[in-house]
Order: sequence, then C-alpha cells, then structure tokens
Amino acid sequence: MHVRVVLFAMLREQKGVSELELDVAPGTTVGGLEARLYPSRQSGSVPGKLLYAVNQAYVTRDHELQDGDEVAFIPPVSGG
Amino acid sequence: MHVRVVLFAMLREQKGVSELELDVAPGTTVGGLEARLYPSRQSGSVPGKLLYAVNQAYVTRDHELQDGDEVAFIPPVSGG
Amino acid sequence: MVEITEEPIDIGAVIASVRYSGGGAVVTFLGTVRDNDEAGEVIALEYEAYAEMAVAQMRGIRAEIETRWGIDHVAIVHRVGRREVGEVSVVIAVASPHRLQAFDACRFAIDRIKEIVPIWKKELYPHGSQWKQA
Amino acid sequence: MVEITEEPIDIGAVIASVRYSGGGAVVTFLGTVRDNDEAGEVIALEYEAYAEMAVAQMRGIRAEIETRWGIDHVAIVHRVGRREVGEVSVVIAVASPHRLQAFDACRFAIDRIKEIVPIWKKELYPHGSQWKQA
Repeated sequence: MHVRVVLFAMLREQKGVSELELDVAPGTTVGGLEARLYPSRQSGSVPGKLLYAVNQAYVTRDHELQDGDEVAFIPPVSGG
Repeated sequence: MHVRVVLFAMLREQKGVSELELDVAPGTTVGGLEARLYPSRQSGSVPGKLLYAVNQAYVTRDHELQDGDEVAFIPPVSGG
Repeated sequence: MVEITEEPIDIGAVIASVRYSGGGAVVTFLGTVRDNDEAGEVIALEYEAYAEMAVAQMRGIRAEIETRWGIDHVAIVHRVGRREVGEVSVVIAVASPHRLQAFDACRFAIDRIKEIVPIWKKELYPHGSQWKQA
Repeated sequence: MVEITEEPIDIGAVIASVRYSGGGAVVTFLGTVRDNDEAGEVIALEYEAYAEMAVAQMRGIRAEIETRWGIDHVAIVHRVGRREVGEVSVVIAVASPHRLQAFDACRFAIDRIKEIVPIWKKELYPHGSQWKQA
C-alpha cells in the first residue's frame, strides 16, 4: 500500500523535498515508518521529540497506516 | 475665599448646573463643603459614597481648601 | 496616547501608537456598548467625564504599569457622549516583549479605569434611565 | 474567521468579525516579529505551516474555548512566509459579554497555538539562521 509523507521545517530541509511517496507493508505503524525514514537520528538534524499526524490529525506512534494516508512528522511547533 | 465646584453625573443633574462658584471661610475642609452642599442626603439623589478631588487630584475629606481651588465630588465611577 | 474624546476611536491608530520593534506581544482591550445589563435591555449609554482629571488618572495608570511591569508602551482612549449598542467606548493597547506581561498589564488597565478614572455612564432603557453606580 | 495566509492581516477585519451586540468586551492579541530573542539580534522570521492541519487545529482551539467559556466569537489568523521585524504574524480576537472571560480565552488561544498548531518559524540572524524549537 501507498502513503504520502509531508515534510516541514527542518525535516523538509533535511530531506530536500516537501513530500515523499512511499510503499509500505500493511500493518505498518507511524512509528515503523519513522524508523524507516530516520534510522539513526543525527544530532541536530531531527529534533528529539516528534509528534505524528495522519490525515491532518494527531495520532500516537502505534497508529496503523492505511492505504492513501497522508503522514506528517511534526517537529516542535513554534507559531505565534 | 473663593472656590469652584464642578458637578458630574447625578450630582450635576440634581443641582441642574455643572459648576457652582462659592465663597468659603478659610480653613474649610472638603468635608465641610460637602456638608454645606448636601446637608441631608435624600435617598437616591446623592450616592452614599463620594470621593473628593481638588484641582483634579483625589484628596481626603479633611483636606483644607485654598482660594481658587477647583473641587469635585466624585460619585462611584463607571467608565469602560 | 491618552485621550478622552467625543469622536469615534480609530482602533488601528491606537494599536499603531504602542507598536515598536521590541514589542512582540500587543494586547488590546475594546469596551463596547452591550445590549443588556443586570437591569435588562439597554438601548444606549451616555458617558460623561471629568475630562482633565480623567486624563490625569489615565496617565497615572500608565505610570503604575511602568512601575509594575516596566512596560512603557500603553495607550488608553475613552470615548464619551451618547453611545449606541455595539459602539466602542474604550480602547486600551499594551505592547511588551512577552505576552503574559502584556495581558496582565492590559487587564490591570481596564480594572483600574473602572476604579479610579472619573467617568460615569447612564444606562438608557426602553423605559427610563439610570446612572450606573459601580 | 480562521485562516492561514501569506497576505498582510487586516487587523480591523479580524476584530470586526467577532463583534456582536452582546459582546461588551473584545480582547485582541497581536504577535509581531521582535528584533531580538534569546539567541540575540533577529532580522526576520520565516514561518512555515502545515496549512490544512493548522486550520483544523485552530478550529479545535475555538471549540475548546466554546466548551470552557461558552464563547463562540473567536477569530484566529496566522500569517506565514518571511516576516520582517515589526510585522504582524498572528491576530487573535475574542468577544464576550464580560472582560475576564475574554482575557482568559484570548490568552488560552495564543498559548494553545504555540502548543498544538503545526506552524514553525526559522529565526534569521545577521549571521546564520535556526529553526526555533519550542
């Protein structure tokens, strides 16, 4: 199955793109996808604490992905 | 000596004028002037609790008036 | 900017008067004429001020804010005369580097106005009217 | 009114959108770009948003305010893109019958924006830049 990952801020800059299209196995969780995209977190390149969103709503790390999902890893927000 | 009393809100309406010019004896206090202007407070016509101002600054009831002073009796304020 | 005025208040101008490059937070309070009060339906308010003293007291509130929070970007403009429902009677704007202080100082300003600034309002009802006491 | 925009925010229009005849108190928060931060001199900020989700989260904040205070006159507009010192990045307006609730709800809104709305800012310094982390 297929998911779209949207990237923002330092995550976008780090990958050099704002979206990724990926094939994932059924049953893949958000956390599993994170481990695949960020196998080893280099100091400074990815914030220590990410939140997760699927289809524009926050989810927990163990949320299972569905075909067609839009997934976002949310670095610490700093609006205002 | 001579003082000017400025009247506002219900006090102005009650006297029908916005200013009074009065001769007062030296040593007259703000409280003394109040007693002269409002010898008996009729229910509703004068608020129970007035503050006092001389030359546009709050003073206490025992403040002694000087010639030329501008005196105000301040009903409960309700700006905003 | 500290004023008592009969004219409509230019909200944008009041806000602009407090903005500065170090003031990341600007908190504004607008008081408008409500269509009701404890006494029931209100059709308009009549504001009356002891104008010179009111301005002096509002300057005093600015000084209190500077003492308490070190904030010296504060504007207070109060409109007087007959004000219909929905019209703006008072605008307060406070700018400071941080938002908590701006909120606290702005709230303090409107609280103090209602305590010490010689302005009075008469509530006009469908039948009758009354000077608001406190 | 709940928006993410690249355009200048019309502060008057945001305030006007929350005013109503029963709302005697209108509290507004403006966030503007400060010329300094912990890291020192700031020359500009670059805001980036996950726009659709940010709008959804801001609507959620409005719903939280309605639940907590019963206030349903709330507007939130956040501007994104490169913002120079002094420019307005966010405007929040809250109208309610009484001022304490309006102040509390407005402060809650900006606090929550900084907690849950997916917007990020990069601080541009005279030499270098950095994504702000919280």
